[in-house]
Amino acid sequence: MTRRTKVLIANRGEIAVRVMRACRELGLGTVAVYSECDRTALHVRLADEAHAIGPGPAADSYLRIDKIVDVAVRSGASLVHPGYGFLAENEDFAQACADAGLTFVGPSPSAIAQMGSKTAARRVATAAGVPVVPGTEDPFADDAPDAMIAAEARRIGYPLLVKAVAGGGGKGMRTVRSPADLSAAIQTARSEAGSAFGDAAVYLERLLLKARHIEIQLLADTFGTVVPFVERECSIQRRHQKVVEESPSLALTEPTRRAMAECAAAVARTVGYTSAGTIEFLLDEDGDFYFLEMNTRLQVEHPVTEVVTGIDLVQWQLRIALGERLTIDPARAITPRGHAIECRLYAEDPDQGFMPSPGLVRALSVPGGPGVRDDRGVAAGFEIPLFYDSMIAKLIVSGDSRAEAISRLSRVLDEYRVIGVRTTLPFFRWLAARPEFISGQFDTTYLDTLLAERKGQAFVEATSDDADDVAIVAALAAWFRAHQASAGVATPAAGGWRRAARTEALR
Amino acid sequence: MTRRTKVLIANRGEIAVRVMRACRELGLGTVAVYSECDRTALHVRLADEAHAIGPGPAADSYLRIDKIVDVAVRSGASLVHPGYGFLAENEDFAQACADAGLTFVGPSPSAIAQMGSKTAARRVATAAGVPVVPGTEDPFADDAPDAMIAAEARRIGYPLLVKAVAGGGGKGMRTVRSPADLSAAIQTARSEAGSAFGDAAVYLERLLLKARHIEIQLLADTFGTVVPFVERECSIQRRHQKVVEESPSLALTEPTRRAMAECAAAVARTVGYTSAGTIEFLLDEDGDFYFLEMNTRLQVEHPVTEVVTGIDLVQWQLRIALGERLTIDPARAITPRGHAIECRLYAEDPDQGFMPSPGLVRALSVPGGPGVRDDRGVAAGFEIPLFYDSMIAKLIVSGDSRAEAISRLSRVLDEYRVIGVRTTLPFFRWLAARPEFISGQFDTTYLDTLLAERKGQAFVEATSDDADDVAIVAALAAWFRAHQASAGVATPAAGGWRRAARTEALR
Amino acid sequence: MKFEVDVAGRQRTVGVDRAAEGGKFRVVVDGQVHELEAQPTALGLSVVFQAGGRSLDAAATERSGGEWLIQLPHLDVAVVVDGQRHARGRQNRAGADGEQRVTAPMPGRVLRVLVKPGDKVEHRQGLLVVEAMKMENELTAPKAGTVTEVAVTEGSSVEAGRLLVVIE
Amino acid sequence: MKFEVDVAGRQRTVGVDRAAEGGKFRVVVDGQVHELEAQPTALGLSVVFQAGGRSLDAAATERSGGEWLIQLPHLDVAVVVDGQRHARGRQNRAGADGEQRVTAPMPGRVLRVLVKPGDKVEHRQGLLVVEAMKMENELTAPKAGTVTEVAVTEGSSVEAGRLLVVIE
Repeated sequence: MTRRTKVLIANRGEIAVRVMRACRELGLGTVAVYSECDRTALHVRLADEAHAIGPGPAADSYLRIDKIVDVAVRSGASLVHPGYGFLAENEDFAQACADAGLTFVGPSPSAIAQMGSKTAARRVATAAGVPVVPGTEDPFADDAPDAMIAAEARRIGYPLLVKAVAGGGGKGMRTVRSPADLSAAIQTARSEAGSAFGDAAVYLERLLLKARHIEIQLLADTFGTVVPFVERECSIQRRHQKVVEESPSLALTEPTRRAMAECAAAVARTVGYTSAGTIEFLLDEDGDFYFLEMNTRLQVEHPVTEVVTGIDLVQWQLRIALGERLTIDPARAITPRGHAIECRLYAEDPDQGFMPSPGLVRALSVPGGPGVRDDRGVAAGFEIPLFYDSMIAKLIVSGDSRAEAISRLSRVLDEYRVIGVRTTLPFFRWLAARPEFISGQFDTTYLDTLLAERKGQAFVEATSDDADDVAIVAALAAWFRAHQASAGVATPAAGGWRRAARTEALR
Repeated sequence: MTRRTKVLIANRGEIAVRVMRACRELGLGTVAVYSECDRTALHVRLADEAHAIGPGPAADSYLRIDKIVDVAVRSGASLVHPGYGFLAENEDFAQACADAGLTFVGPSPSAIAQMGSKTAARRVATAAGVPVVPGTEDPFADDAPDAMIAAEARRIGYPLLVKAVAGGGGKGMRTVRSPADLSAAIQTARSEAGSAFGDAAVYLERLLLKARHIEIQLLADTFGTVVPFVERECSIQRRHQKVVEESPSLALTEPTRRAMAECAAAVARTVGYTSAGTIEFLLDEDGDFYFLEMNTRLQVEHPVTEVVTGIDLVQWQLRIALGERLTIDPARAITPRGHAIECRLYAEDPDQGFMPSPGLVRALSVPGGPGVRDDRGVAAGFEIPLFYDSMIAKLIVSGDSRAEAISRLSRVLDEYRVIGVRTTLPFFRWLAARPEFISGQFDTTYLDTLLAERKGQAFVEATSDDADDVAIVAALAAWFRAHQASAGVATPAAGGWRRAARTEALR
Repeated sequence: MKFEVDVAGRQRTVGVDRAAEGGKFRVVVDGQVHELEAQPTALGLSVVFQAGGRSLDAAATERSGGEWLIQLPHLDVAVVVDGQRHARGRQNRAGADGEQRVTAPMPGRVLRVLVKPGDKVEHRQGLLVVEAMKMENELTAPKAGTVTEVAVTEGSSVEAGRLLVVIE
Repeated sequence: MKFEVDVAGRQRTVGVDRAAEGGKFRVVVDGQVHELEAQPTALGLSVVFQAGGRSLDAAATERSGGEWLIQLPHLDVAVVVDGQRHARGRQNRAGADGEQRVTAPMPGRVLRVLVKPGDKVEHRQGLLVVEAMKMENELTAPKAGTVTEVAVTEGSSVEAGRLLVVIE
């Protein structure tokens, strides 16, 4: 019997679970790593083996290249999948894997480095003949004088964006509408970028008005084949962080789709890209598009592409890393079958400015039925740690048409229950019913503008009947509690007859 | 504001939940009915409103036409969906709905009556020019003498099947291999059919050897449009009860697929069929097929068709009942996209001859990720009642190819956990690894033959290491129990800090 | 049994009486009678109202000091039962009168303090910025008023429930 | 703490000692030492073995009288901890010696009794047919032997755990 090839997954949460599923389906062994607060996390429980790598703070665990490489070597893993976030776009990690004889499931360290710097990536795109958003060519030195930055800002024009060179996930990014706000924006962006990425460098980019964020997923093998996929529409953002993604986009004509896909492939080829990656574009009102940046990793929103194409991107990442040739029919990759929408479900209180609300997920009820994909990283009984992103799950729905997908989304959001913590579910229920969302009339500023207009108004205004219901439920729960009938935590302590006995006692 | 159209769902379990989901997606209100033991069932919790209709035994609740029609009228429902089983193929129920001014979501009472009698249905098929399996033209009278039955059996030839005229789900069906067993088989079939359907009439049908059970789903509207779908392969059966279904079938050539679909549509047209229905065929080794029977309702296995076509059959049932025209492209309905496999997960102990093992489902972990559809009727904390079919869930997986679907099935079965009761999961894990299943080399006798050969051997033979693991887990659980740390029922009684306090106390 | 339930600042008096049969209750909310059936589930409570059969799948998570998080299918609401309000009160009880104690909803680090005692603040005006989970979060005034106390300084780490600012 | 665990008729002695740190255990099975970390979950127990990091997501449901249903990812096994075997013993303990008590695994109605006292039966030979959940289920002999007692008659209703047949 040959020893089974093992993959170490250098991540946690839903993406670690997602990668393990692909490994399992390919017959590959799975090695998890976990921090102290993740001892009972789903990714640990689903792995064949799991190794502790340190305390909760990411800097002491999931960002520790040395420890992770050490576990990979000791466990006999031959591949390392970084997921997204943490070390996924860290070229030192990719290099350390290579140095230890491990195959990094992703692009080469040099491709990561080139595309990881937003300013360098813009140069690559220009070299590939792809238009870029007007902005600064090079990042500002840490001690660049305000006057120099202000001059550059004037050249680009307001409104503009301050962006971290090493940015991602909306961190280290600030919108500046007038010169007066520039200096403060630079300061907060630098501070946030420094603490989030260990790199405080920032640059400026013109803020395109009424633009949509459209991106092209692609796969590239080690033999030079690059396959771009049908686009994802990611314009529903809060503070530059994607909230809802869908595929295809309502805003793309077929010629634009093809042109954007070709541009994406050209950028990937220019940088000698391998594995899965995404080229992000801004599409303006005239239908012109501009290169924004490249994500040299699997993205959070990859499932919508999988759902509309039927192609498993993570399996392909692994197969490419194992040296296989990409044999996907390019026509199929670019042709959506139906429509898919993803919501990123967070443990945040939408009525408190989306403040994180970590805590114990006491119970979960995840919807099923047709057209639902559940990519979850949390099981009932898990305490969402304070140290990481508070995403609980990705919810992906699909339908024959966008209208069917949206009516399904509403149904599914109504069914979805996360008990014990506040989540963004009420927000999504509100959003799914917004006329602009339903008609597809939105751009990247849509959500922030709308939220600003709402001035913190609750997403669900409780009616008087609701308040009665709440009072009734609270009083009943208190009653059951007083009668020791475990209201709210009804999972009985033993088999059926014991429960039956208790039910009897209640009569 | 116009009053919302309401649908009463005259069923329970996963199919009641499935129908409610379709209602929700179409904006229709949902009315559940429930028996005493289903007070906390998922279908009650998901409904807009729910009404008790009597004690646990189906004859006192889910089979009570009077009570259900009464609830429908009182609640202001205008449609009644019967699901499958219970009253789904009862023409009196369909008629009672019509008499009360309710729209029955299904075919006309006369179509139900005609196709509900297996012998009458065979005559319809013959009239439509569709070949039928050789057998008795008419059912035997209850007092038909053994000698007369034996003579008819000789004419048809052994092996043969005794089948209940009102049969379904393998009940009231017996295989007879030699004349000596005929009388006993007739007796048990009559007794089972009498108690299950209230109709003890049986007839005989030749048992086709090495035949596959292939069926054609169809939809028909009230304007005469009939759309047949790509076939389902349902040959994996235990005691004539489907266990695994898939679509498409490996055994069908494209011309046979089209011919079978045309035959199915012809039968439906002959009987003036409306709504969703299924024509079941037997396909013999030579590629010839024979009409077996028609199910005048939604079937358990409808999701595999939905998954490979992207068409929501239950939404269409409702839309047809609301008077809409069927606008599905027939070419699309007959063209599968990828491959789907369904497993019917039961609370049965596969190592004890699939004996029902009802009880409290203490916890559930339902797999997610790509290509998984979860059609469940049970939530954690629910006690599976003794009164009904013990199905917990349907698990549907899909993949780009049959091979991908099977590797996904294995992954998903490994993830699926039902805690507190024994289920058929170990059996499915075993089946998914069988070479005949993987290669698609099976017929309707495959599973029963294999199970007979195994002589009750356990599906998972615990290794010595497994036994060590079991002993370790049992001892640890007993240790936690002794230390009051709720081993096995870890859902904490309150918020996170209380749990943290307890964890602290443990140190 | 009688309970006083504080829902978003409004007190309701709820009487709960179990009917003869198991699971059936008579619940009186401010004088209005509801006959219903309530059953515990793994999620919380499955409630069916006798009149009309309305079905409500709700969850109740006990915090401490009589505070519960009540989750209806479309709504999350924190309530206090029997008025034993815990020190760790709700931050945002907009519209309520009297002293408002703004507490940290989660552990984090105070990055910036934007007000000082004596400042007049608008409803929803920023009070301080707390970094938590790698994001900067601005805590805002739950009502218009005057800052009477600022209990933290920039750079300090705070636990969940820690008093930050008092507004009157 | 020491436990005697009966796994499919074979007794194992398991010592469980909590290590100094929370969640870490030293478990000794018939002399073999396992260092592991065990944490309760909503499902049961998440166990990680120190040597090799093997991860085991297991569930343990307590029945009564020391009987537990242990569920590993691929396997369901009933065990008895500390030998306090409950009257409602497992029906199928194939290969075990001595008297075998065949009990009803679930409530139902006895349709047919296929054996009488004194009959010699083969392993897995049919003993009686019980109708439950609308299906007829044949209960078979857990081992070869002689029927010493038939405790029910045709047509009688039986509760789960009711003694049906004894084989020696």
